[in-house]
Amino acid sequence: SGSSSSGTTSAAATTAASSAQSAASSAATGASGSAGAAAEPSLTGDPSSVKVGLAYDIGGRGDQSFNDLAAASLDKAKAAGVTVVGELTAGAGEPDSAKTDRLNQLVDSGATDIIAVGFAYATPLGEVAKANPDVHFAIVDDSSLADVPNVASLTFAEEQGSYLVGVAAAKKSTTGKVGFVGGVNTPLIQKFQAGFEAGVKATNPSATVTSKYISEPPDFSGFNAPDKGETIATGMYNDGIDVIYAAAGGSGAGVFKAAKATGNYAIGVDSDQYNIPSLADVKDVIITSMLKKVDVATWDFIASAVNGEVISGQHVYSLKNDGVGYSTSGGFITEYVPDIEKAKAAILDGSITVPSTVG
Amino acid sequence: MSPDATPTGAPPTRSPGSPAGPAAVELTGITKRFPGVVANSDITFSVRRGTVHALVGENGAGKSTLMKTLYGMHQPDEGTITVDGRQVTFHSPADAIAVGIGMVHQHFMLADNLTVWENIVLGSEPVSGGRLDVTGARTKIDELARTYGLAVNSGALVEDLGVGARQRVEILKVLYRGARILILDEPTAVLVPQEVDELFGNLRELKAEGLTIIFISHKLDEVRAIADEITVIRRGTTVGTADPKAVTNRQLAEMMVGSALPVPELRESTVTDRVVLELSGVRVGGGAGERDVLSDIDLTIHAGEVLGIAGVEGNGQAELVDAIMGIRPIAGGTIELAGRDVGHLSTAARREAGVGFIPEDRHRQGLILEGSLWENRILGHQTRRPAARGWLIDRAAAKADTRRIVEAFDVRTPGIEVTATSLSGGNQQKLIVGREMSEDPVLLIASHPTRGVDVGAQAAIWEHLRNARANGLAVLLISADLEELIGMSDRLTVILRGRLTGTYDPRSVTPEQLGAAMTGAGEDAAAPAPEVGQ
Amino acid sequence: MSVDSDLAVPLPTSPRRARNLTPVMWLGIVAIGIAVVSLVRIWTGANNLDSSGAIQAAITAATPIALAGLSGLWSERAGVVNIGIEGMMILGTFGAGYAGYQWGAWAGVAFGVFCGLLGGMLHALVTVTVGVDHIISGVAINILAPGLALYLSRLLFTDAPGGGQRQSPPVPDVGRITLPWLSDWLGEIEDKGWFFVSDLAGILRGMCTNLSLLTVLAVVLIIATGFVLWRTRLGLRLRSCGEAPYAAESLGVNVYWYKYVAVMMSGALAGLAGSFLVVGLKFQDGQTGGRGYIGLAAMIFGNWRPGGMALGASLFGYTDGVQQYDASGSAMRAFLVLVAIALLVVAVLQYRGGHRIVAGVAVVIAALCLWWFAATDELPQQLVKAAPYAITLLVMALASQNLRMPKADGLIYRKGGH
Amino acid sequence: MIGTRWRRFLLGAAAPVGALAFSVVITSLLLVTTGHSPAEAFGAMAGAFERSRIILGTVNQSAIYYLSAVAVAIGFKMNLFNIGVDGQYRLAAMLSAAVAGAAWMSSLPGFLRVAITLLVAMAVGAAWAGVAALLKVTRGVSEVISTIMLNAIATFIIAYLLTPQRLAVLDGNNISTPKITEGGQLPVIEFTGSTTPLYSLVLLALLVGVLYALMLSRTVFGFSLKATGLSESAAIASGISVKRMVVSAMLLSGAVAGLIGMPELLNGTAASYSLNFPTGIGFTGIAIALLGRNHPVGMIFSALLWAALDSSANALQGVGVPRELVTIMQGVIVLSVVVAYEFVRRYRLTLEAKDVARALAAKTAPAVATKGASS
Ligand SMILES: Nc1ncnc2c1ncn2[C@@H]1O[C@H](COP(=O)(O)OP(=O)(O)OP(=O)(O)O)[C@@H](O)[C@H]1O
Ligand SMILES: Nc1ncnc2c1ncn2[C@@H]1O[C@H](COP(=O)(O)OP(=O)(O)OP(=O)(O)O)[C@@H](O)[C@H]1O
Ligand SMILES: [Mg+2]
Ligand SMILES: [Mg+2]
Repeated sequence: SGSSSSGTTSAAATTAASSAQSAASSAATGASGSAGAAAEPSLTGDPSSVKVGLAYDIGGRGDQSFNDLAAASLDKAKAAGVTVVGELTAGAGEPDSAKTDRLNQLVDSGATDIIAVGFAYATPLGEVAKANPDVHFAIVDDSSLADVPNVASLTFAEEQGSYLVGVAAAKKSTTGKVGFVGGVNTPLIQKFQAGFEAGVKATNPSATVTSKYISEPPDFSGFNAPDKGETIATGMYNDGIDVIYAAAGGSGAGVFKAAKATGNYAIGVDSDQYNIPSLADVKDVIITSMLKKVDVATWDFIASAVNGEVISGQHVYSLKNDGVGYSTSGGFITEYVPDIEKAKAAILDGSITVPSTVG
Repeated sequence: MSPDATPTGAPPTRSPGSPAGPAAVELTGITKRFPGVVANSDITFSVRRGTVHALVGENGAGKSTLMKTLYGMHQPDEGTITVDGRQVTFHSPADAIAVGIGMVHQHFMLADNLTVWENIVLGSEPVSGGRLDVTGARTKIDELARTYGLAVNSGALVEDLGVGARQRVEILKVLYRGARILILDEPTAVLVPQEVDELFGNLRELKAEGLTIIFISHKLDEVRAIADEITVIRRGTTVGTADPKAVTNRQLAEMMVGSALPVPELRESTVTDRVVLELSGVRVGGGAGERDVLSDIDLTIHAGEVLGIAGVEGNGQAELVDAIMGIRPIAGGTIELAGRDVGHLSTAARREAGVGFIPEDRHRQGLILEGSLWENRILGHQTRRPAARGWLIDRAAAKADTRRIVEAFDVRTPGIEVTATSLSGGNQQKLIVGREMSEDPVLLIASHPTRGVDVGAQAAIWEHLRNARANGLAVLLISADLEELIGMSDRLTVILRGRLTGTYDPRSVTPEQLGAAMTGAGEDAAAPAPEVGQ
Repeated sequence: MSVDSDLAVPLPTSPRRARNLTPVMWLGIVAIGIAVVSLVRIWTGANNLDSSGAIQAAITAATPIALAGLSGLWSERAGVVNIGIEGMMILGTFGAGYAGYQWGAWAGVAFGVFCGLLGGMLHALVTVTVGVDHIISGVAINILAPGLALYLSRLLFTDAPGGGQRQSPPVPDVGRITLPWLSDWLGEIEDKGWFFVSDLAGILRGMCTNLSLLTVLAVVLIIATGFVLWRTRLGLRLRSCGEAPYAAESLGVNVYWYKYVAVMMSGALAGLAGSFLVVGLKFQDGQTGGRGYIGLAAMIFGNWRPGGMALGASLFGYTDGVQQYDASGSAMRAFLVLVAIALLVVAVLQYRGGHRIVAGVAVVIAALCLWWFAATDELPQQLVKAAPYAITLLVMALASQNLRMPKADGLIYRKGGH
Repeated sequence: MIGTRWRRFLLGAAAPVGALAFSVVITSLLLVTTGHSPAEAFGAMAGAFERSRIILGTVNQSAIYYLSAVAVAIGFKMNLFNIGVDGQYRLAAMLSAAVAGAAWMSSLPGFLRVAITLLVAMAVGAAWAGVAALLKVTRGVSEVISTIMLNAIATFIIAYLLTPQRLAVLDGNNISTPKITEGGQLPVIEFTGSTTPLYSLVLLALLVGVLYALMLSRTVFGFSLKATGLSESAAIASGISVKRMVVSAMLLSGAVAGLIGMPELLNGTAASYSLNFPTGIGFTGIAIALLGRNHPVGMIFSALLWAALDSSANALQGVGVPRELVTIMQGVIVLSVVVAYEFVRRYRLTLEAKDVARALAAKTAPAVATKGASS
């Protein structure tokens, strides 16, 4: 887990330049203020006043994906003196009641602020939040509870970040054929696909994007089936595709392996995977990663709690507030950064609206 | 103990010119207990080398148990085993085999899906260079088969063999291991006279070779025919030895059970002219490409008549029964029950129409061994009163009727809640007979109704058949026991290769004639007698 | 299909039920198969039907299933049903991950095999020594194993560099064979796109390029199993325990011992199957993904015989491999044509065999496949993923069924119990 | 026989209790060797049940498990291994949820909507199981294979149908069938002091259990089912059509499987089939059926035990013990319970054999008169 936080710090560094400018959406200001401060904690209040509880999705701490990013900011908070009353992980295929109980248990153990990672918690958290109006909640990847007063919905514009790496892919590709490998075929991952395809097409209309998913829900093994990721990617590379965007959690490792074996490129996801130790031997095929800063979002929530102005309502982490982005580690895409930034600007000024569903 | 001691408690017996010297087998004070049962208590038993020694006793007397002890399949709780003068203890059959003991079991011990040679060499396989020496094994087997006249095709799958051949394979298994002492537990139970004679021929050969044979059978004529000496055990203890030359069946039976030997016989004919079962031109296919297993079968059974079917096992009896019961579809012809065509009804429908069925294998077809007695009472009657009312089971009625059967048929059991396994074969059989005779059927299919059942149970079952017949029951009787067949039938017909080859009058026909007809030898001899009973 | 040719060596079968096909006839059948595939490839332009890459993918997918099937075959031949293969595979994946990242690939394989063997031992202890229902024991092991693996994984891998709570650090790969210029030369021929020749080249290339040593080992093990079980003393005794344990006992065979040998062998093979998934990647929770069950299915499919089992595993592996590898989706669409042709062949055979209805059903399904092929130019991903399962089921349903499981399979044996 | 009955009961109880203790010992060893305090761990697990919501949650979950167990047990009773319950209930839940959420339903009266939902679920479950049954009786395909395959195929069919183009609607990052509108669900029983209500469909589970028990002990069908399971050859000889039994047993099993998803769908808060719908209950059902030895009452206890262990997983994590400890315990319990049952069974057989022998000895005592007659 330490790995991924280090990954994000460098990610924040690489994209700090653009993190200054942010629009006036009330939601965004609160977020972007702390987003800018994501690199090092800026706590004005008394950390010990806050008791945080964290409920992970199935992956749990150590999934080397978005659960880990949440864990990272939790560790940071701990280091800053915040009390962590509990970290609980979901079981596979469990009923909602188990999630409800998980959240309730965190409440019982005295948590003042509770973070639930993953949209799977939406329904349970809705109940628990109603039952405990004096406890503050945050839920990652869900917006259905935006109007519950004591809930902060932390969602991401994955399609925007994906659009940018799509631009990079289109530029990097010499064959004009790029690929997308999704972990599990869910709407959430389809957002990555939609943005990516749009980015590629916008950059090189003649380019083709081949998209494939490893598993179908409710079989979530697609997020940790590197062997299948490798087979699929190999098939794509041998088919003339030379850049693949792997939005597949742990299965990404297989994609990178295939890229290395066939001498092609790949794009990482969530954190800057170029800097993840377990991927050290394939880092030189990871030209960039789409950054989904779950750590920033969760940190914003914790920090706001400590600072006594706990956030609630909908918080969309987008390019605007630098909640999503792309990494440049390894310098594979340095020459394309101008184009990418142009696209980014266009998205920010609204001249491009990125689709979030696949047509 | 000293080699030439004579078994205690048994009077010295005249030995028909057989080699002296230490006894081949000497069992002394053997006691074997099973949970709740003392199968053998202080048995003393001695067999002289180069003789055929018969062991007789009713069901559950402890014969098999004693032999299993001698073969090392289980260890005695007390007592010693001496082989050729040396005292031995067996931990497994391997040990017994090592000192030259071989056993042919009461129930076949063969792997159907393996070849004959595989079955024979199993456990003492010849290997050359890591792999099985197939050719070596088969030549040795074929040689053995030739020397002792035990014809088998060593390459065939066992499941394709008839009972006779299987019996020969069992004996070859023993010979292959160079056994000098053979134990044969009820080897003739499933054989017809000709096969029995063949077997006895082989046994005499072996005896001439100097082998020692221990022979178990319920058929006292056979015992007296082959044995040099007889030991009788009752309820787990030796009650004495007898000289086959001198002793009579009656005396033996009395030693076995302390009562007279029952004889199968019908009193005056009760045959009516009311036809109950009529098969005409019935054909049963043998499945993909095989020849028919039954072809143009015509037979008629009248009320009050017992029709006996004689035949070497595997000539279509089983198929005939299956066809009548609706277990096998018929490929042609008609089956009429009391004038009604039932040829295409389900088994259930036929049973409801009044067909009772005593299957040949009580353990496979007759009972649910793990089921209680009263549940077994329901079996086959699950759609009829008293067992069922509509689609509901009437437990109370079923239990009541089970008690009735236990009473009427003298089933030895502590209650009707115990599982069927815990009954001995004979008692299991009585339960089945009782069940199949309830709800007074019009037709009873009885195949091997008294197989492996002791004299007491035998007598009871025969008596029940007679009474039912007197009340107008029509019976199709199939049995390997020709004495039973001749004694209990009003009319006999022989089945050979899936055809009915002739009808005989049981009052005139002899077992030899029948045997000849059954094996096809007598097709020209023993001209069919005129139809009787109509 | 084509990949089978090397696995489906005609193995000794009991005289009567022998599929009396000589090696030559096998080659003939395979050749015809390749020709048909080739035609379909040329017609539809779906090169991934038998491109070397697709064949590699197929082999990768088939290997763990074949090993799992072999695992089942060993224990069931000795009369012990092993539903617990999945669990034993999971133990294997954990073992391979644990030893693999520290001491190298082969150490991983060895320890993976060992962990699987422990699973087998447990199964043997419960089913053979205690005499509990085989299915219960297997199910219990399938519950126990993943829990234990994940529990230990959290404990041992979380702080290992590059490891996580649910995954081990990366494990190096075992060696992979590529026949140097042969591979390239075949590659050239393959690229020509000639009828039959290029297909053959592609298939051969797929088999001699980047082939994992564990796959080679698996093939060897399959053939060796055939030899050991049908040609040696051990094999005869072991099979006799599955056919008629009491007969074996009465001839002095120590049935318990041979059942133990078989079930432990079964566990070891399951462990190997698990290791195969780990080497070159890493241990991951939920990595086996039901392959143990598929292996079991392949074994039943193959009538408890190595050759048939390999055939089943290859059929599934081929479909699954192509399905994953085929980026454009054209191959899976072309697959509909292949299935249709296969079904029509089945229909003819079944009609000849007098099974009119079956033949009819086959024709109808074939027609549906062709219609689907014509109607769409891209199949929905979700349904494409179902192809391996659907096709296996289809074959089971339409191929003639004279399966023959060991007679005492799944029955509880007690010494002296008869 | 009263004595025997008592003995039966005592022996029957002895096994599970002993086994439970054994599994506690095993898991304690595991805990100690991995540096946790068993006392603390089991304390936490036990402590969880001071909260009423855990108890109610356990009851709800056990009802769901029980339905699954019954579905599996119906097959087991005649040696049919229906591994496919998992696929059957998921397909059934998905399609019935789609029907229940369909717009035209909201115009119907509540009880009718619920009835339709339940019927659709049972029909779909039965149909999916029927495929396996059909393949078995017509083509002799082992139901083990076919149901394994059908499970996978069900997953993909669901994935195919659960898309906005077809039966589903997007719900943020989730996707689900249209939510069941007011009146389409069943009321739940609220308890003060518990955030979790009691599912009214727990009653459905009980009803199914009672029907299962009656079916087995009181009906001809049940008798035939058991008979076929205990001895197929004997069943055939007694006029039971095995093929018909296979088909009807599979259909029945599938229909019950179809109900597994109903408590969650008709009592749950989600009121739809979404990506979060519980999975894997079919496999849990196999374990529970085996643990409860297919006995209507036995399975109640094993379902409760299983659900209780599940719901203590969170508390366990509370004290820093990985939740998998629960899974391990469950595995160990299944193993040790069946081992214990086996020993008890043997002991019981021995006692029974003794009874028989005693009774026979009593009856046949006089017959032993004549002794050692010889020629
Ligand atoms: N394995 C066993 N377990 C418990 N009791 C047994 C066992 N085998 C035999 N018995 C008991 O020992 C008695 C003797 O059985 P055994 O089989 O030796 O009789 P038998 O003389 O061979 O009968 P049969 O003539 O029918 O073969 C049986 O009646 C039974 O009560
Ligand atoms: N393996 C066994 N376990 C328990 N009891 C047994 C066993 N084998 C035999 N028995 C007991 O032995 C008695 C009868 O055994 P045995 O086989 O000798 O009777 P039988 O009359 O020969 O029956 P069959 O004719 O079917 O062999 C029964 O009480 C039975 O319970
Ligand atoms: Mg007997
Ligand atoms: Mg006997």
